[in-house]
Amino acid sequence: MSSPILRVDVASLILTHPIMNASGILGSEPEHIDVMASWGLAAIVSKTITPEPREGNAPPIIMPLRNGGFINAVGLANRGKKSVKELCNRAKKLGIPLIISIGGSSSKDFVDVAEEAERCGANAVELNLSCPHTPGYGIEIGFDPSTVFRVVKDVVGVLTIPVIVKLGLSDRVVESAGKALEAGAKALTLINTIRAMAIDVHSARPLLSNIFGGLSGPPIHPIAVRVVYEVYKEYQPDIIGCGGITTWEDAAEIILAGAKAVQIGSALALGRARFVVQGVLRGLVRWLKELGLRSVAEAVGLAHRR
Amino acid sequence: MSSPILRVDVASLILTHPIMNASGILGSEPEHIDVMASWGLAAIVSKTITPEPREGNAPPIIMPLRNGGFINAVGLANRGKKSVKELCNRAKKLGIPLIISIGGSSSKDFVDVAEEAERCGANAVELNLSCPHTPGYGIEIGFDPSTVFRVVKDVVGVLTIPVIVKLGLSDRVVESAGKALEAGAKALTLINTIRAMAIDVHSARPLLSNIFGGLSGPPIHPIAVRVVYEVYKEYQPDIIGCGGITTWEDAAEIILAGAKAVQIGSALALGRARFVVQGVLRGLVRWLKELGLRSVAEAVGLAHRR
Amino acid sequence: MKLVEAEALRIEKASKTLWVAEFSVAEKLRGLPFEFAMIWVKGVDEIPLSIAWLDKQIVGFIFKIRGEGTRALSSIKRGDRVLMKIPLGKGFAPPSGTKILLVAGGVGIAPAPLLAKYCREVGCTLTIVWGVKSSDELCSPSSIWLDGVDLEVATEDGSQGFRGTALDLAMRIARDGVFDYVVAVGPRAMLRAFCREFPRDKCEKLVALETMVKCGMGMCGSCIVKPLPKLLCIDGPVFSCSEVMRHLELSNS
Amino acid sequence: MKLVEAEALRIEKASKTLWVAEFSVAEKLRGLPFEFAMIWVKGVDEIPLSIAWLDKQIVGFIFKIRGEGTRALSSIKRGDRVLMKIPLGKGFAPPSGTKILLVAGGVGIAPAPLLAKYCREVGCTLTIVWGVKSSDELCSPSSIWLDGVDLEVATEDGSQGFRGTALDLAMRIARDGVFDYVVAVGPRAMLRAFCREFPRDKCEKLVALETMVKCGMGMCGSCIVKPLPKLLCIDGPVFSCSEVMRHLELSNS
Ligand SMILES: Cc1cc2nc3c(=O)[nH]c(=O)nc-3n(C[C@H](O)[C@H](O)[C@H](O)COP(=O)(O)OP(=O)(O)OC[C@H]3O[C@@H](n4cnc5c(N)ncnc54)[C@H](O)[C@@H]3O)c2cc1C
Ligand SMILES: Cc1cc2nc3c(=O)[nH]c(=O)nc-3n(C[C@H](O)[C@H](O)[C@H](O)COP(=O)(O)OP(=O)(O)OC[C@H]3O[C@@H](n4cnc5c(N)ncnc54)[C@H](O)[C@@H]3O)c2cc1C
Ligand SMILES: Cc1cc2nc3c(=O)[nH]c(=O)nc-3n(C[C@H](O)[C@H](O)[C@H](O)COP(=O)(O)O)c2cc1C
Ligand SMILES: Cc1cc2nc3c(=O)[nH]c(=O)nc-3n(C[C@H](O)[C@H](O)[C@H](O)COP(=O)(O)O)c2cc1C
Ligand code: FES
Ligand code: FES
Repeated sequence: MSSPILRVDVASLILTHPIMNASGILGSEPEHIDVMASWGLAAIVSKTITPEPREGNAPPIIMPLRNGGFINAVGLANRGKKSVKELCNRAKKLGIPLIISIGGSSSKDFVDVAEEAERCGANAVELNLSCPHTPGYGIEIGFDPSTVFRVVKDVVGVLTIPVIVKLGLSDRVVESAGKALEAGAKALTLINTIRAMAIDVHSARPLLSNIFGGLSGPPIHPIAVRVVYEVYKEYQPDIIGCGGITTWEDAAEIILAGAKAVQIGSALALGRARFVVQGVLRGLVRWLKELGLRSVAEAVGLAHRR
Repeated sequence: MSSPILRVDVASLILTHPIMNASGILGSEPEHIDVMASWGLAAIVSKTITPEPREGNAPPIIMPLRNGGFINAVGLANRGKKSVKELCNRAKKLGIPLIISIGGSSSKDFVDVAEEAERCGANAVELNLSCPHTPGYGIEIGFDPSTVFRVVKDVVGVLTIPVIVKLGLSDRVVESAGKALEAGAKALTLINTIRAMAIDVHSARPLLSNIFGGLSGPPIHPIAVRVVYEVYKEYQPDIIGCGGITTWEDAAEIILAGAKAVQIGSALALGRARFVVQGVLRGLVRWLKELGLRSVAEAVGLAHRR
Repeated sequence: MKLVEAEALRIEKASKTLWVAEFSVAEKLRGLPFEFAMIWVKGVDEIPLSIAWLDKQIVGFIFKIRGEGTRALSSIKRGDRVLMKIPLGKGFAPPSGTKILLVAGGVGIAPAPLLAKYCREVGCTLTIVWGVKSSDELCSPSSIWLDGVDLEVATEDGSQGFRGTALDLAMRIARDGVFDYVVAVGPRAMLRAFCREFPRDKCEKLVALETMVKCGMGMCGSCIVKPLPKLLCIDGPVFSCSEVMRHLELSNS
Repeated sequence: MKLVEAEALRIEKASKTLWVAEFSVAEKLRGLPFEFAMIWVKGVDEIPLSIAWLDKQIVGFIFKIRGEGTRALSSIKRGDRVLMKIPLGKGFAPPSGTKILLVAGGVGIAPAPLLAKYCREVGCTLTIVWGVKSSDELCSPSSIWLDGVDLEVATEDGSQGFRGTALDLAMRIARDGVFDYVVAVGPRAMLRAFCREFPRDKCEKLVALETMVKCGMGMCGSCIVKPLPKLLCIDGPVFSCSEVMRHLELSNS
């Protein structure tokens, strides 16, 4: 049997394989794009870019946890809209697809950065409607399906490049997903970090300067798989699965739940990125062969089959 | 310095120390009460009891996960209202406080079992408004603050023993907590498992017969700490912290966030219960001494201090 | 306890009533006699089976088809995978130098090979009495890893070995020999008779029970050995006759 | 990398400008020369500091007060606890048998003790040149675990040892000796001068850089060594002069 096809088409993008980074792992500086290009990703997602520069929070901003996950409150540190051009130019030079992640506190903010992204030649935008720890910049938007609809509609209205919408865990995530699709989103990225907190027991102080942060890594994987499954079941849209993916099994699981592509965040930390990407790809190939499938596409959503 | 005081008063109950089991670890049969009494718990929480007996789901009902947690969909298996008397009698015989956990799909259901619990001499009831995977019996109730209010109000109206309300993770958990307190809840148990899913990648099938299940264990601990912190910040009520508590540090963290007592679920599995309870208690004593605190009560909510 | 993927090496009918399932697993497993596994026959059921044998990365089971789960297990093919939680329970590990008599009724032979291996390793003397209705229910010792073990057979119809039940034969053997432990495993009626009738003077009398195991991890409580405050999946499945006598009498199957 | 609780054993002013902080940790740590830690002085700040020494469960740092974080660190007391991510970075582990010259400016002496220990263990020859403005900035070798190390001192005012900068002295020493690696660590201006002026004929020239380390784990990207596509917290802090020359020239501090 010939080797299974890793190529996937997601959100109208043709990717050589299903793995990209999750937004927020590097991605705010052009040099980051070079670093990430060396990891073997099929596409790069930028750090979430807001119209204006943001300093972000003071350290500690990211902490490893006893449960194998991480908690972070970077605070959407980025150099603002003006950095989009540099990021796009670098990606173009390297010949790697770039998705600009966008954050904002209003429709206008999203439109503003999205237009810049299209102008600069980004391959797609990902609207981050789900940062769980930056007041006004996130999950409040994703919580409310009608706000999701409005923001996505406004952005889709002015762009020709694909719009991906990133949602986090919420009570009505399936409904929000539906609204995003209805408003014209080409794909959904599911899920963001989950609002959490860690306290140092010796000093009785919150671990992060921001007090609250987002939980990422293996702890959230079964929740991400669930959200992907529920949304896929309802609409069968293009889904980019995200949350705790570390091994090929994690990726396989979320693909079976309905994801066409995956984003890896935390597992890329500590210099392990290249190894992790390679490991996941090799494992997926072996697994597809074992199952007798000819492509990743054939595995998408298979867990729904009765 | 004399040894710190472990005794806590929570929901008008006086407990010799802050540790009880989380509902659903045994607790549906009188013999379970004997088993649990031997673990050294300060109080026992029964399995969630519904008015009518429930068979529960077919195995697999509980699976260990790669991320160190468990996923379960026991399906609220219990012998119904009629089992309350036996449970209460056994606990009385053993001289250990018993909290009857109650599940239902309507106010009437909750009232029905709650009245039976009071009649049979239970020390308190815990309303499970948060089972994330049994349709009609859970999280839908906890999601909606006004439903929470109504159910709690109805139960409080007919009881003299304390009513504890168990909520799960939801967008408006702080609001639901407020409504539960407003309706007369004496304490809140935070949190239940989080709706999740695991798929066997070799067979492409959901791991649980029920497809969805609740994620428990260390993965959810930072989320539980966050919810406890947010609710404590708002109302400073009596909180029983629950979610991923395995070591004394996990317990200390959730106490600092605002919990007066803790419930341990998953960590009691696999025959480790006695060891875990003892380990947590010893660790808490050492820790309180290190911090120069005279009692658990003094540590409650300390992370809020600026 | 680990959750492991296991790949079927051999699933075969070993006698009129018994099946053998042998798997390879990716990691080395350890297990004591009478410990068991929860086997998830994917998408069908999760069922508890005693570990029959275990040698590094090979694990085997002996089972009887009772319902959907065991039927599904009998119909998987070489190369198919199952998931198993293994090992579960407390097992039974007699001290070295002791003499053990195992009284197995029917599929109760399942834990025998692992016990035999354990006894060889730690230096216990093991005699196995295996009783079945008729000789066509027996399997060849080599197919179930029982080569070279002191195995005495009883058939109710006398078609092979001793004519009578396993218990009858065991009582006869016990008359001549001295045993430190006598362990019975088989149908509940046999266990009840064993606990009642087997002379207990010089030995400790034990039984391997079955209750409804749903999680195998001490969480759901369904395996409670009523009226004892003991969980089969944590404290068992081997219990002394004295502690489970009432349990055996209460249950009517 | 581990996140460990560390208990302060000794926090003291070791010279006019330098402080020493020594901690005990519950588990044995390992670290290579130039690896560093992120120290969370609780509730204040998290700051990167080179591991100065490391011996089983004792870890030491040498630091200069620059702002809030370092000030907070200087004011903790014996018995206080901090949290640290340790070890971070790639470190610098020269092959055994090589000859190394370390050119340290001011607090650049921080990684020296661990490098000295490493060299003793693997069999490298190490010469350290330590330059400061004036002798009151020096600390006693024993207080910073530098006993018995070949340590040459340069003071700009000539108050002790060679009169001049560390770089001046290092160039003089290099004239007579042959080194496989020359590593400079200190203020950016010194590193720039070193990379420009130090004769590179026979040796590999390296510098230990500082950039803004915010997470230490390769996630936030703030430590990027522009215009290189390298993260200091993953690939550094030691780089060859040739690769970071442009970085040193671009930055104007
Ligand atoms: C610790 C232990 C070890 C066992 N070892 C073996 C063994 O080595 N070989 C063997 O053939 N059988 C063994 N059994 C019994 C075996 O688990 C059942 O035969 C099997 O679960 C039946 O499942 P089924 O789906 O085929 O039948 P079902 O249709 O589910 O039930 C058929 C019968 O099996 C009983 N049963 C069903 N499920 C369970 C369960 N989860 N736990 C206990 N009993 C159940 C029921 O009471 C019923 O009488 C063991 C049981 C236990 C508890
Ligand atoms: C890998 C590495 C190893 C280091 N080793 C040592 C050492 O062993 N001893 C020592 O005294 N210093 C060392 N430093 C520098 C030390 O991290 C800073 O002095 C410290 O972070 C300043 O924090 P502050 O809160 O006291 O000052 P701030 O008020 O925060 O800042 C004062 C100055 O320090 C710089 N700085 C602040 N934060 C950082 C940061 N996170 N990373 C880099 N620079 C920063 C700023 O640019 C500013 O110029 C090292 C830096 C790095 C990157
Ligand atoms: C340090 C860090 C920074 C992040 N920053 C962003 C961000 O800027 N925008 C965004 O949409 N998600 C951000 N995330 C969330 C990730 O993109 C991802 O959704 C989440 O971490 C779950 O994936 P993981 O478990 O693989 O890390 C960040 C995550 C981490 C750990
Ligand atoms: C097997 C199992 C069964 C459970 N059954 C119930 C239940 O009947 N009622 C309930 O309120 N919570 C139930 N829970 C949730 C626990 O009480 C607890 O809220 C959750 O597991 C988080 O705690 P842990 O991480 O310590 O397990 C169950 C959890 C598990 C693992
Ligand atoms: S089977 Fe669940 S407790 Fe034993
Ligand atoms: S400090 Fe965050 S990537 Fe290096």
